[in-house]
Amino acid sequence: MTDFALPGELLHALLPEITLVVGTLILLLASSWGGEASSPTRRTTQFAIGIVAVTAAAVIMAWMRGGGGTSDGRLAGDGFRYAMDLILLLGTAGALALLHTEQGRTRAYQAEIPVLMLLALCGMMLLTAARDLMFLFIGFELMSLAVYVLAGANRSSARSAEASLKYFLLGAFSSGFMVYGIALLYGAAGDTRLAVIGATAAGPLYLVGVALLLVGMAFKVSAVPFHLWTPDVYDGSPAPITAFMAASVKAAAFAMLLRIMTEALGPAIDHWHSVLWWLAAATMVIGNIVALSQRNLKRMLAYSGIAHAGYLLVAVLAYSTEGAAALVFYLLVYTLATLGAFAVLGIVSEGFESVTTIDDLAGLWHVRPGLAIAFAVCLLAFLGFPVAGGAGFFAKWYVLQAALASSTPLSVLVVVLVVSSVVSAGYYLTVIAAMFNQPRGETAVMPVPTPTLSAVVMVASVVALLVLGVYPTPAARLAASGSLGLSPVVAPVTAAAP
Amino acid sequence: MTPFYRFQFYLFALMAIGAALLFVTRKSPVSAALWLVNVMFALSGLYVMLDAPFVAAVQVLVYAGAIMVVFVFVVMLLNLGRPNALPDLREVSVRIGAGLVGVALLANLLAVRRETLPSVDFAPAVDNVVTPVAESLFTDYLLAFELTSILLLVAIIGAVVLAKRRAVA
Amino acid sequence: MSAVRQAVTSHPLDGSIAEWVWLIPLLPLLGALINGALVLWPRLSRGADHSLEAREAGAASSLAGTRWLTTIVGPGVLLLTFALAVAIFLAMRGAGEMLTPFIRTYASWMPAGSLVIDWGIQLDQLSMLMTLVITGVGLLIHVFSVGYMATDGGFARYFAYLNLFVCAMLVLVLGSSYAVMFVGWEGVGLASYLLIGFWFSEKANADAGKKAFIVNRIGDFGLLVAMFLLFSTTGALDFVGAHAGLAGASPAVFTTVALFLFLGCAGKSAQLPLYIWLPDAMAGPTPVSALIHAATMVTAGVYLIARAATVFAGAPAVSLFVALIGAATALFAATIALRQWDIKKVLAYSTISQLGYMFVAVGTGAYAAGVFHLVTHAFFKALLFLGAGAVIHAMHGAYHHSHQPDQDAQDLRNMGGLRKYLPVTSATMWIATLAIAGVPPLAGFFSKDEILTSVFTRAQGSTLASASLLGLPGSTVLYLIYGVGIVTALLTAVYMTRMMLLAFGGLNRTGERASAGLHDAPAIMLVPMVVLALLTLGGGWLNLPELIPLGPLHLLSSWLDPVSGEASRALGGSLHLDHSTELVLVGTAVAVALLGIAIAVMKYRSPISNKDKAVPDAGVAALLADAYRVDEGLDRTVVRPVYAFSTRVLWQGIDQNIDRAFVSGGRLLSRVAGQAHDALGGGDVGRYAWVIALGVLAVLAAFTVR
Amino acid sequence: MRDSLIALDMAPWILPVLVLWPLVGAALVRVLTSDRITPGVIDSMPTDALGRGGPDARTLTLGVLVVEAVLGVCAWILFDPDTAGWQLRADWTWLPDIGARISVGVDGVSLPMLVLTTLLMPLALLATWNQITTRMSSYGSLLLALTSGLVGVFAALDLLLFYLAWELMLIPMYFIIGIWGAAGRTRAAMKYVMLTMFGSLLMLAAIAALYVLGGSTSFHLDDLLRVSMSLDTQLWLFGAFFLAFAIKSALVPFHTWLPDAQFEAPVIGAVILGLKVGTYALLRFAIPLFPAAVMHDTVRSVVLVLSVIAIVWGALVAVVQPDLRRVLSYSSISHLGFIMLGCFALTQQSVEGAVMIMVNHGITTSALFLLAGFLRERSGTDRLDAFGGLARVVPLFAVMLTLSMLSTIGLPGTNGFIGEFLVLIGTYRTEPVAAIFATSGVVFASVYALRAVQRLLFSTLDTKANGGMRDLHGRQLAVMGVFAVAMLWLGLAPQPFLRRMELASGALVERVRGAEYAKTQVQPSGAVVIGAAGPSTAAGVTP
Amino acid sequence: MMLADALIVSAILFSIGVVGVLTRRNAIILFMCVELMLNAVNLSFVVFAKMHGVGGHVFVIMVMTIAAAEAAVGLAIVISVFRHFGAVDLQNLKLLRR
Repeated sequence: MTDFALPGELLHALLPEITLVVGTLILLLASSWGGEASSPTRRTTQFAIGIVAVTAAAVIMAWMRGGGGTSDGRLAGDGFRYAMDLILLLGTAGALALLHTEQGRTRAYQAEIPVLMLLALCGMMLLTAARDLMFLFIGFELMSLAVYVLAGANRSSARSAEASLKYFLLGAFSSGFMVYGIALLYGAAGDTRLAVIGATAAGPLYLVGVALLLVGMAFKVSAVPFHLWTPDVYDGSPAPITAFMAASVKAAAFAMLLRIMTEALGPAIDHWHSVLWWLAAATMVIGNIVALSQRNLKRMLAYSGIAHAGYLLVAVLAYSTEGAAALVFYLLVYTLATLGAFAVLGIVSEGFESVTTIDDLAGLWHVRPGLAIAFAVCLLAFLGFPVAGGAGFFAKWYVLQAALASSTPLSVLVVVLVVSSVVSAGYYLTVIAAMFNQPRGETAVMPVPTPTLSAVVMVASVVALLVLGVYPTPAARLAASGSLGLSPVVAPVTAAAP
Repeated sequence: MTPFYRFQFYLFALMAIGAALLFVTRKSPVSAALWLVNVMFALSGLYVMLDAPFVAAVQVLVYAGAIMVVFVFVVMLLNLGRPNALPDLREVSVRIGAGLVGVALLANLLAVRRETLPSVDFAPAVDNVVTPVAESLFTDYLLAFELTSILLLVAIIGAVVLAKRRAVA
Repeated sequence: MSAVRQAVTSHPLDGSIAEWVWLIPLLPLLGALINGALVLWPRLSRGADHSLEAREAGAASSLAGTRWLTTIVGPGVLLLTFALAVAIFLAMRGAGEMLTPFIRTYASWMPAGSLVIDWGIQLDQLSMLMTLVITGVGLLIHVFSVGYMATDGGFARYFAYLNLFVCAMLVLVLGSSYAVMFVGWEGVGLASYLLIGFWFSEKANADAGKKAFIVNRIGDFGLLVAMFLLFSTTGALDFVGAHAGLAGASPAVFTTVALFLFLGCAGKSAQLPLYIWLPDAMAGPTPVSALIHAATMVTAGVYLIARAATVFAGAPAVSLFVALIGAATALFAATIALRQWDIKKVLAYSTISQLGYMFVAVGTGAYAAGVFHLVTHAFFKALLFLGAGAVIHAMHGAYHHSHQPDQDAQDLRNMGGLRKYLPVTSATMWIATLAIAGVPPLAGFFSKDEILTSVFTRAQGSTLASASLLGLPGSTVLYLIYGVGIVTALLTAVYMTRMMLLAFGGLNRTGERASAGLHDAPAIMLVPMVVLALLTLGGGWLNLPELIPLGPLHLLSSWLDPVSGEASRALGGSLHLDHSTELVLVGTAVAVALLGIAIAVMKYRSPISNKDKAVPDAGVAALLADAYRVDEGLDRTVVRPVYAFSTRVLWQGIDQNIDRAFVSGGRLLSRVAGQAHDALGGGDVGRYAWVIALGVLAVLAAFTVR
Repeated sequence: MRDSLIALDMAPWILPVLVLWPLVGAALVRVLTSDRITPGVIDSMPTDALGRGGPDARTLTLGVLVVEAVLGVCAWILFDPDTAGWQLRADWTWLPDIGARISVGVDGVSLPMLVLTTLLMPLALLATWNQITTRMSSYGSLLLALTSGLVGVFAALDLLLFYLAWELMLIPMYFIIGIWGAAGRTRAAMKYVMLTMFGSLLMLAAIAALYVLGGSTSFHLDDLLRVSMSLDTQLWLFGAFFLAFAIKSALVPFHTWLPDAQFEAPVIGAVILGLKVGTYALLRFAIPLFPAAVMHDTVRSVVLVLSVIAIVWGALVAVVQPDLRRVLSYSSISHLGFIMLGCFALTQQSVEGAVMIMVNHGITTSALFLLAGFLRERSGTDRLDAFGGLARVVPLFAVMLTLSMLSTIGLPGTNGFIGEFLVLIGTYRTEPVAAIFATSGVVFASVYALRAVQRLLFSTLDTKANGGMRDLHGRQLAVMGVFAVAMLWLGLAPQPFLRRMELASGALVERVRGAEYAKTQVQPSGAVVIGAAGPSTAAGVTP
Repeated sequence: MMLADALIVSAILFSIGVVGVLTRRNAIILFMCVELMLNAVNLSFVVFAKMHGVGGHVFVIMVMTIAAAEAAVGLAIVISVFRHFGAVDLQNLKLLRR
């Protein structure tokens, strides 16, 4: 007779997730309790931030306790999971704070939106933990479905609705490919566990499966040529949701990508290495070059995000512990910078019907120096500029180091990375030039006074970036221990990098 | 494996493919949806032949019976019953191109044929087809099962958030 | 200041007054500083005035108050220097034969690895002689200047520059190494630049200064390269060490060093083709022309070749080349001088021509003869310039008082009959004219004759005669040079007499109103002229040939023997002409001089018309009057093309286009990429799906197509 | 003096303080003072942005810089010229995980540059006192941050630290040009930053590669000097370093940003852009790290040819420039050619000469840019054709301009001569042809310098307004006096500098030239073992 | 033999689904094409379950659940879009572009 009870081991392994879900369900009930008249969204959001904090505590506890995986190898309990969880929680908390501000202004969001964000977070946390394609797929869909809805969260906005539909259709389309890939991998290995797949010889089924799986993940991390949705969706979605997508969704997708690559796709490294190489190169180059011509800030940040996906792919390509650590560190910095940037963006885009362009920032420094400086720091962090851009430099540094120290040194890719970074300076600096070098227009709208939570997010991000920019060691240690459990199952073959 | 079995197999296969082709070429959303239902029925037949009667049943009940009904319902709700003034299909050149892409895709996918698959016995195993699924579902994949509840919760909340009529402040 | 490094071996001059030699360049520098301070001080204390007139008035009154100080300090330091130089000279005479130079180093300047360059002074017979000439003639010219510049607003500035020049010139001749000499070399160039452009408000004057500096720099380029080669060959740059280090070096090294050195000399001493700056340099005040552009600075090239005699002795072909260039320059400039109307231009081309003579001398290894001519030329050419200065002073004053400031005070066609108005000037200038023409027993006769004789002697047989230049045997070249020298002597006599006749002979053409104001210069200007006239008269005694035993023979030659005698003999051999040949040569020279004077008298005896009615020159005469139109040609073939190349090609063509390409290329890239990318999707989800599908195909193909 | 400083135990902390003090000062200035807002903007200004009162930002900045200068002089005194290797070292753990250290130290090459920088900054600020009057708090703190970056570049021995300092210079400079610059400032600043970043990011990649090749344990120069690399690797990495430094120092053909940046920048920005950090870094890092690449025939030919082209090109283009500032920029490009030549000729004299030019350039060109600034301050322009005959009106200005220009063209007796002469005489020993072509630069230099002098100072005073122009006075005169003394002092008695450079440049030459022998003995694997002799040789041996 | 054929059928259906996505402009039909793709995948799962055991069946059930959830969300989105645009034709959805 089979024991259908929830095994203790599973409970143990999923303590943070269970904490989160239970909290979320309570919040859901509570939010519908209040009724519509009292506009419970902001309160819900505050509670949601609390839940995130509690979950973070749970994650830290679980990490400190150690060994939280399951014995059947379907759930990981390694540092990578917890480190990524913390980054995701950070991103979500920040996005919630921004939502709080946004709601205070627009009153466009329903109380269920923070709940959906927490549920999406649940899916993301599953992505960092799962070592089974089935769990990964469900987590992936959980996250995706929630985010599709979130993209359309502003029901009064046609742009939001359009973003939602575009994201949904393309997401479903690409996850179709992905699930087909999973099917083929299952067919090749006879099991959905990554470890088993990673121990399978790379036959035709396996290879086609890898290819399709790659496509699905490449879509989510918005790698070229699967990136076209990104600017539209970032543009149309409400700013806090865009921040959420840019920071957390991308981080979760990369966590999934890295885990699958490392644990399951070792046998096919010869095949996917060159493909991913080209994807990374194209992503960096096209993302940055197209961003040059953007005037709409959100679209610009979208392309910038695409380019960053390219940099992160380089870390994945390093295929080493250092690469994993670099990825974690990078995502942490990227999350911070994204939150900071969107915090500012939210404040300055107040009063604009649809889009905020670079021209709207002209002379910002002259009227609101604090906002301008914060935004500049975040942009410089994206750029990877040392000191002034804070930890952004070290993020790039670790990637470079990992790429060069990889068993197949990615010298050419490093050069592509570096050169495309220079291109990226072209648009980051244009924004900075607009803010600092131009006078404030006569008719320009004065930005609203900075709301408390936005200020907290902004200041915290900037300070964290700057401090880590001088002394990155704590974060680097976290990233390093966050990558320990993630050594490649199969030693990378000396693959032919183009 | 009996020839009849084999005949049936290919019959369902051809049915599925044919219905799918008709599905993608129909202009009317409703007829397209119905052809899709047809595909699903054919597939359900194939499932049965592939020793998956439970899945076949779920396919008919959930997929054809529930999901597709929702589709048709929405089509009707949005008053799309008749073909739009604008043709739903894209231009001929796009269609030809898409066909080519489809063929190329298929050619690539058929690389899987290089894999030597084990020959398995196709004698229908009548006994106890649901139990192994259930056991698997509630032991190894228990977590997945639980997660689907959250997934459905998301779907519900999502649908409510998006589709509920509400006076927006 | 104490000597840092003493010579190891003892020297006859140890402990003598020669230990004070460092004061020689420093005294004029002190003068320059004092005068400079006098110029700038009122500006320092009155910086806040806002109107130019107020400021200049204030400065002028302040300057007027300190004018007496300048009058004392300017010539005074020269007097002190000259006195010190004489004292040292006497000490040297008294010390007996001095075979090694007296060298004192005071501080390390540029030590870098094996390179040792010290601030050091080398006192030997050559530098002593040069010092005497510079300080002596310099003193006279300073005194003259006090009168000449009396009414000029830039009185103190003028003396500051002039003192600075003397300082630099003394550093040039006293420096113990090529590097220190180079400091003086460029320093005189700077002073010359400042003095040529002294009246900088006229654009032409400033242009002339600029041109002088730049052309000199072309020469300096050669000098620098010569130094580099010397250092890399010998590891030393001081004269003694470098020359010693050259022993045993390959002929190629000698040739190259000598050639590059000569480039430097040609620039400074206005030899072909770098002479072009000197005529323009006449834009400066006339005493400046006398001191810098006749007596001292322009002879620095001659000094340097004599100084580097060791180098040139090792490169006979280069020596021949030097002589040939010298001869060509002499003839070339003399022809131009024939048709010049500006009194200073005549003298300028004359100077170039005489410098050519000196180069003939040092080129043929007759270093003593070259230096002899240098000295006598310093006397008579300084005199000529001062005379010209007196004339111009008078003309200018006359025109000024008669309110005709637009009349050209330097044009010979405006002069005529000045003998009547300026008797002293006329007399002294005639002495100088006869000297330069080579009429015995004036100084010029002896020095020029010695040059021509030594050329002829060496043509008969010497190292030079047996060397070859561009395939021509050395003796042929030397005979050719001798012939050119004779022709030039004839021309010299012609153009100098012409100038004198036009200026002082015939009827006065200054004009009714102005001529009343013509009068001789004040005593302070005349006294130096008279002293120089005396020197011109007696200068020949410095180096009497055996043929004319009027006193102790070969004083100068034997004085210079420790410096250049060995090199001279190495190039020229020790052949002596017999007396009859020598007599014929002397006779020829004298005859040529007299013939030239006669020709000029014949031609210019009759009065010429005033400038306004003068018929323009035509044909060859016009070409000569325009100085062969070299400046115009250079402007058209070198200067303007270089400017155009810099502007059109390098700057606007390449630099700005690199720039434009960078900026607009970036913009274009971003725009094209943006548009192309939009074309890919353009907001249509269907197209996005297409791109995704194609991407899937590509990725799949990478996995499945082997 | 020196003994008392040593007794104070200053040596170990003087350099870290020199690097950090300006940063502290920047924070102080930013916190204690506020931007003075121009009246036009106040209307649209929220009250909190108007700021507080407090001390004058300029004065405070100057105070910080003066302290920095005093510390710089202390460093100069503490430095022992007769000791080889790094001095005044400080070495602290910074990022233990990757082995980066806060490691600073100076030798005879970096000390003059460092001290020059610390002295130049207060002088430049003083000379441009009234030229920038808006947002002075931001201005002062940016200036101080920039100083910190400059000093850091000269003091850093750890490559990561160096890179940080290197980039730290960039952002303040960007803002100084971009905010306080002239009309075309945004474009010029952008061009400057983009090009510099292009180079420095490639260099970053090369640093990463070098670090990984060295076993990923240390960024310290001494450790990296011991990394053995194949010739190909050296060539690639050297290429990246060289490109970075060539762009930064505006070597032809990467020079076009410089005239624009110096034209658009405020005067003080132009002065700082004139500091030769690029060539310093080349000499400190690129050349010793990759000796085989430096001695590679093709590399040498390319660099030498580029240097000579730069000398001639810069001078020729300077001849036809319409503005004084552009003339000066192009003259810098010409000078840069001499420096490059000296660095790559690699003889004792040429290297010392190159460092001398770097120092001299910092003095002379700064003086000239300040003078150009005075012109603009007085008449709003420095177009050459807007002036004429100024010598009559502003004689002190004229004297300074003439002196500085003469120094620029290397008149003996001024500082300019020393560097050029040493470079050329040293270069001639190994590369005679290049030296001869380079020497021709002295002719062209005189053309552009005298043209500018003549256009400005001489000819007739044709513009009436210029007649009322005010001569140098007070602050400006004092600053210029210091520059004049420095020019003459360095020209007549440069040995305090040369003496300090002697050991360091000798060691450099020996290290690189020594590699030439190793090249003839390529090991079977094709790897060239370099710097195997250990840190003592790397740090410098008495030649 | 038949397993391989079943896989081919799956691939064909999948390709037809993709072609459908590429040729349709109606959001709902586009979504149906995606459903066809999922169905094709399910067929593959069932085939592999025949080889490897019931894991494939579980996966099919999961896919169906997800498809159901997707349908709910997707159709909600479609309705929302319809409210704003009055149509679900993708060519009309071009607010978001440069």
